[in-house]
Amino acid sequence: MTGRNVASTALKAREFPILVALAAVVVTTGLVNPTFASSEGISAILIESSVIGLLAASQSMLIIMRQIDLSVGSTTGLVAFLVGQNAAANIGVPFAVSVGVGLAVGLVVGVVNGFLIAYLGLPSLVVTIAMLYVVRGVFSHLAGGETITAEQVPAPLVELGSGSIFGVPYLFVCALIGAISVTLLLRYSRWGRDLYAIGSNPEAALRVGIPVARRTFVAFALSGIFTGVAGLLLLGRFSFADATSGLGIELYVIAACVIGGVAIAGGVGTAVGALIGAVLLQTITFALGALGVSQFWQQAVAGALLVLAITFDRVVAVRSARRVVRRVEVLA
Amino acid sequence: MMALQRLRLTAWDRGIVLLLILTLLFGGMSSELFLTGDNLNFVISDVSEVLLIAFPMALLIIVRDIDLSVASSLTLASAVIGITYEATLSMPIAVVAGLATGSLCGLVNGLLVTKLGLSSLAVTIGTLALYRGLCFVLLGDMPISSLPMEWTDLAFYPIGSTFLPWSVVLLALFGALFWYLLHGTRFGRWCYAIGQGEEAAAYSGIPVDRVRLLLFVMTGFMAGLAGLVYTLRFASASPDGAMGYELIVIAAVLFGGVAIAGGIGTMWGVIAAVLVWGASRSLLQLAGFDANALVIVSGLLLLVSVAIPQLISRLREQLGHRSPRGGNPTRGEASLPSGNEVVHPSPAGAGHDQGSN
Amino acid sequence: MVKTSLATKAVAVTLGVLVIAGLTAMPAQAAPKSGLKIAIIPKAINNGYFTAWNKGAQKACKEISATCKYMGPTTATGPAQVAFINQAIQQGYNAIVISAADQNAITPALKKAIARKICIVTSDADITDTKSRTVAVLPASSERIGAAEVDWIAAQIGNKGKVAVLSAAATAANQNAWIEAMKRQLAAKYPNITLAGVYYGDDDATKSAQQYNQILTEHPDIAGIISPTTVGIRAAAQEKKSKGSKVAITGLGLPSEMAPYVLDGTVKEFGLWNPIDLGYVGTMAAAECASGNLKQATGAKFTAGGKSYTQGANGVVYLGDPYKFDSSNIVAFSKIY
Amino acid sequence: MAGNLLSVEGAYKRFGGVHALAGASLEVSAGEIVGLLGENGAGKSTLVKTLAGLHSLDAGTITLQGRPFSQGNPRSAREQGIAVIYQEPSLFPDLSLAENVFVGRQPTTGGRVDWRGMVSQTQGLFDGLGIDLNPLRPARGLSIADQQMVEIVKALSIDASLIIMDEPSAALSAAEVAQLMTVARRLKDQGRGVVYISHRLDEVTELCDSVTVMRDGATVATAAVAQIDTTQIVRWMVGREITEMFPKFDAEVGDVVLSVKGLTRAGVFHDISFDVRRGEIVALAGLVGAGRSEVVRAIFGIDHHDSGTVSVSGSVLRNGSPSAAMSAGVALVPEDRRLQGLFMPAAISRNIAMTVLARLRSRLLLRGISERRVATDWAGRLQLKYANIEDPVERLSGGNQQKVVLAKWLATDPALLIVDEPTRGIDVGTKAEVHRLLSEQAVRGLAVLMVSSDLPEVLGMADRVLVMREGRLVAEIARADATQESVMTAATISGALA
Repeated sequence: MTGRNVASTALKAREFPILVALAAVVVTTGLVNPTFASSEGISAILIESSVIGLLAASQSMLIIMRQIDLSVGSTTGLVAFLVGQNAAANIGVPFAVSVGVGLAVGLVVGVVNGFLIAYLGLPSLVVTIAMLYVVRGVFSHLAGGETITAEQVPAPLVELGSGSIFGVPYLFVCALIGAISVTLLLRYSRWGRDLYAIGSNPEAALRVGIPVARRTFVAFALSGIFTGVAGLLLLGRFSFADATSGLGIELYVIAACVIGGVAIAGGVGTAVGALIGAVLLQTITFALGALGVSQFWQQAVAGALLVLAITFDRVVAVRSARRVVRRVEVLA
Repeated sequence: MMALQRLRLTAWDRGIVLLLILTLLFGGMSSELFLTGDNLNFVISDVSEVLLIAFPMALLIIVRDIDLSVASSLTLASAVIGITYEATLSMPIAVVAGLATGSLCGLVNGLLVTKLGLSSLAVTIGTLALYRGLCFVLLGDMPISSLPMEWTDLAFYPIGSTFLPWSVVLLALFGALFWYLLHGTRFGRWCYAIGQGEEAAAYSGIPVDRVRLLLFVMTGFMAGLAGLVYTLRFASASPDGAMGYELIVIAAVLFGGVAIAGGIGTMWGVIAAVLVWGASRSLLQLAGFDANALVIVSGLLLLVSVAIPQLISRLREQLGHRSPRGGNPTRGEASLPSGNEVVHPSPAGAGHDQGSN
Repeated sequence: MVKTSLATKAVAVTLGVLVIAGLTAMPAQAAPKSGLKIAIIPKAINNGYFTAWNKGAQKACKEISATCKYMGPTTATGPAQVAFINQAIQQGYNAIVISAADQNAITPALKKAIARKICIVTSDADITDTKSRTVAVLPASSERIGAAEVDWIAAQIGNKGKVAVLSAAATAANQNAWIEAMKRQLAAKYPNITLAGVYYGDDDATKSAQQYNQILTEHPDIAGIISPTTVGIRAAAQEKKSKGSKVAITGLGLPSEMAPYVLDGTVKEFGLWNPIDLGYVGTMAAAECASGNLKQATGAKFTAGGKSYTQGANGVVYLGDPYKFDSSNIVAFSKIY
Repeated sequence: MAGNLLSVEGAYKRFGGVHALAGASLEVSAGEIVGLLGENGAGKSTLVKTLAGLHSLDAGTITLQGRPFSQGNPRSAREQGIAVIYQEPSLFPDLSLAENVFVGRQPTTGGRVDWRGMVSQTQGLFDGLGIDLNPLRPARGLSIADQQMVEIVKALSIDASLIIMDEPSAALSAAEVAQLMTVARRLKDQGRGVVYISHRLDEVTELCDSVTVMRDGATVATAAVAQIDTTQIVRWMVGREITEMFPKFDAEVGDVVLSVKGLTRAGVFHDISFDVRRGEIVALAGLVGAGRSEVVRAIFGIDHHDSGTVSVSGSVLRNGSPSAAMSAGVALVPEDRRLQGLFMPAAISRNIAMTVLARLRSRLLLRGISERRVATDWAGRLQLKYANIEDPVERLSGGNQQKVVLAKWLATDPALLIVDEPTRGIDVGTKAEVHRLLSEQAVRGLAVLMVSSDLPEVLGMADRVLVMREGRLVAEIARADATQESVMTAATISGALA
């Protein structure tokens, strides 16, 4: 078995149809409205996908192990705000400190989530809905009516939010690096493989001696750090933060994962797939506009497409499972 | 306590009911404004929509499903009520159309979940966006507020000379109905059974998918009804109404002792939980806390509601009691007698009757 | 660095006078009672615009020795405001000053407040049912605001080309009224300017920025964007700055938030009324009403800060045309609000 | 003994009041296949679990390759060279076969999982055993036989010196069993020790070098296969005359209750026709995987059938509707008690009353008191041992749990009682009670259809034995003609006729 085969089998799995769908949307819309497929148009889509994409990439890690984190929206906003506030309050603070603040805030929320879920055995859906409220409330209290505006944002973040390299926005480069590193971590480390095993069959995972609680805890903590990075990206992206930053994005993050082929039942999917899902979600939104679909229809169509994507994924999964069974029967 | 015991509440539900009583007592003592008819009227009105949806949501979570699209269904029903009224000038027709819309939303969710075998979490995240989008399609940027006074007055004036809002009629009617459904009928036993073991339920001749489908339709219907109350209460139909209610409903149901893993929960707990939530919000507000504090308290209540039973069970394990279930033994609808043990170590089964009648 | 023009000084002085006048002016007729309890309810707390609005309200309260509480929801929706209207009712406030987040949804709650003899004044944003409040203190008529914004953009793009509107929520009543006025002004005065579309950023920075990009993707030849909301114009300005587009941006913004963009040339001119004044006058009107000195009546007058205000039809009081900011005056105003 | 690999001596293990192991011993040499035999509950699985590191002995010694075996830790057991292959493999359905083999200990180069190495190692192991599977395919959709093969490869990949196969052939077809045996012999040729647990005596005598027979927790005999025959083995296993164990009363056989005609479910079972009459106990015998459970599931309506009819008392049942079957008087005590039969966290009373709820309503209200009444009544009739009728059923012993399932179904007053593996995993005492109960029901006029892999049970209880093989009904044997041999021959050997 060659490495090339390994790679191609890995890609063949679930990300491929999403990429095809993405290409189809871009090409058809681009034919109708050429600016859509122009480099500016694509760059705009990539920028808009970055924060959700990075969050989806780290969320995929949790969904793969049958967990979920709905608190990411609140945490992302909180990080963005606190980093800005910190930089504004201590003018000339080194950029590394800003980054440190962001990652630390994300990590704290992740550790709290992880502890409650992994070591107290509480269901992640409930814990993270609760944390969604708690973090948002604390955030809102800290922020009050204060806004973080462009001049308060650390310069490197502003640069991050506006610059690009070879036409690819820095923001998306960050999301891509994040998604690729999660994908590689999950694919090439024993730690990552354990997450797939846990999500695929939690009881069997215990039986083969995988430390499920520890893996869960670390995954949430790691996801917290990624959320911190997403908060930095959010701040760089808009050069602005206030008490409503990041409000309600958690559902888009989950949607991106689902569209990107991360099975909500666990065990299947990649972070890169989740990022592609985020890009596809954003592309559809832009495409609907570029095709002249009324603003009022856009959300409805996006929702319908999301339902379709879930249905399609399931139908494909059932089909391929059936095909495998049939092949086995023929062999036997 | 004896009276409560006769109601056959489990430890958690008793705790919630006790918490409700304490909240009311504490509220009455700490602020003379709290227990006024006026304020109670407001508190009840304020929780009406959440409570109406919480009734069926409790059943849905007990069978291990979930519906995140309820707030969008509510708003869609509200939009349809507004539009139908504008078109027909007949409120009865509009109400029927609204309830039908809600039920249809539920039916679509239910069919996708039961017929295609999709995860209800994923499906209803999708329909959450879809139904909300349809609200904007229907109403665009024009909220409808030309509703007949004789209907909006229902939401405005209390019943006769009492302080109770008219929505109490719906709350009492459907509260009793869903209580009966869950605790007094075969259907309710089926719900618990499906949540405790779907396969065993199928092997017991329970039409599992039909029950689940019906629950989704009920949830949709109740979201539609909540949409009616919402429309009348705010005398308008707007596409961006009830944002975020889905998480409030789910949080309240879980706070009421329904286990997210299914099979456990009571209607008493859910009703008490929603009322505690509403009362404590009002209390905090009257005490001068700002909106941020309310948000934090909502989250903490939810966290505490899952953490405490878990900690109790850990403690019991350490004290050498055998926990009947890995999860949260004190919250067992099913493990009623073990619930008794938590509060009264005396032998259970003192002849009290199951099902709170 | 920018030379302060005479005009700027004049405005600054006027504003200063207004402020000082409040402290020193002798009330013309019956003074408002002291010791009133007034609830100040914004569309949402945690919003810079309403922080400024509240500043004016608190100033008024101090002058008349009233107790004012600033309270409101975290998200700008009518139903969320209702809980705070109820709180004001329960706690026996004498008056409520509210910026309506929804033109209909809060009406039933306000009626209950009126039944408890609580004076209602809408400030900044009104409700549809004008009988459910005494007066509305609004920045300017929708016609004037809409027309002014179109005039600003027309001047920047040379009276021709495509423009788009980046609004707040699709249901925001005042924004919708302004947009209608913009359409009328375009039709009447600027035949060579076409309206490419209306986009909704829901007063959410993230969404507004995305909508800005959507506008540029859909209409690469767009000449100008009007954003009649402080969140929208700021997001658009930031996007333009980071992407380097040539689109002209105007609309309604807070000088303090917009100053950097005006100074670096991203935005040439934009406007706003003074939210501090809105809060101040609204609270004064509420105090007058609660003291029994003010009823809804066309032509009736009341004074605030030494200045007299006259009710128009349905008890609407306009503070005057929106004020235009550009590089000549932005620095001075950015220090005020 | 030369090349002694494993030696278990004087093993004792008690769970509560039950002696699971009471003086068990086992010897395995390198390059030897030992058949471990015994009835259900004889202590085999406790012994296996001890060797897998899941239990520790109360007393006794285990020596592995001359060193004392350190007990009580699965990982350490594996590291010491013992691999266990269970009857029901537990693979990770979403992971590739290669990864399933190496899960938790993937080969790494510089901290990075070496996929290429892992795949090629797996391929090598597959090739070595003649397994034709792609190491990159996911485990989902694999047949049980292939899953067994993956488990065996997993054992090989840790280079286990002792491989224990716990009823590996139970769910396999004849061809698959042959393949399994080939693999087992190859392991033996590599110098490894193999413990082979099976109920199929023909397999054991064909494959194994020696047998060790356990009964009631103790080892009762060890012998080289060449020196004994199956009758002797059975005598050791049972330890007494089989008939004594099974209280079989004479019942009057009446009208046809269940009539199955041409029942077919594509790829699962084919053209099944038979009748069951009042007062009759009919056993459906065959190997696991022959399609017996599937047939009774289709009769009860859990699964749809593609063609054919099921009629009860003359009327045809609706396809795929358990509730229709129930109202026609069919009751099914399913195979998997924990998953299919019971709501484990629910009260005993809830479980028993679950099937009769429609009858319990008084004045519109379903009252807990009526549930408890009916449950207490049946618990009494079945001599259920419980502390409180509202205790969760998961607190009961396996035998008492099975009684709850029986109570739940007898409460429906059925005309036809179908029991699928009614005494699997039940202690001997309760087992006899269950058998007595089934006999009594037959006397009362019930028609009883019993699926069982327990041959003595089949022979002891059944008036008639129907034998299935590979989805077809291949033989019908009257009580008088039913012997271990006749049934097993029909169940295993194609072309055999009754």
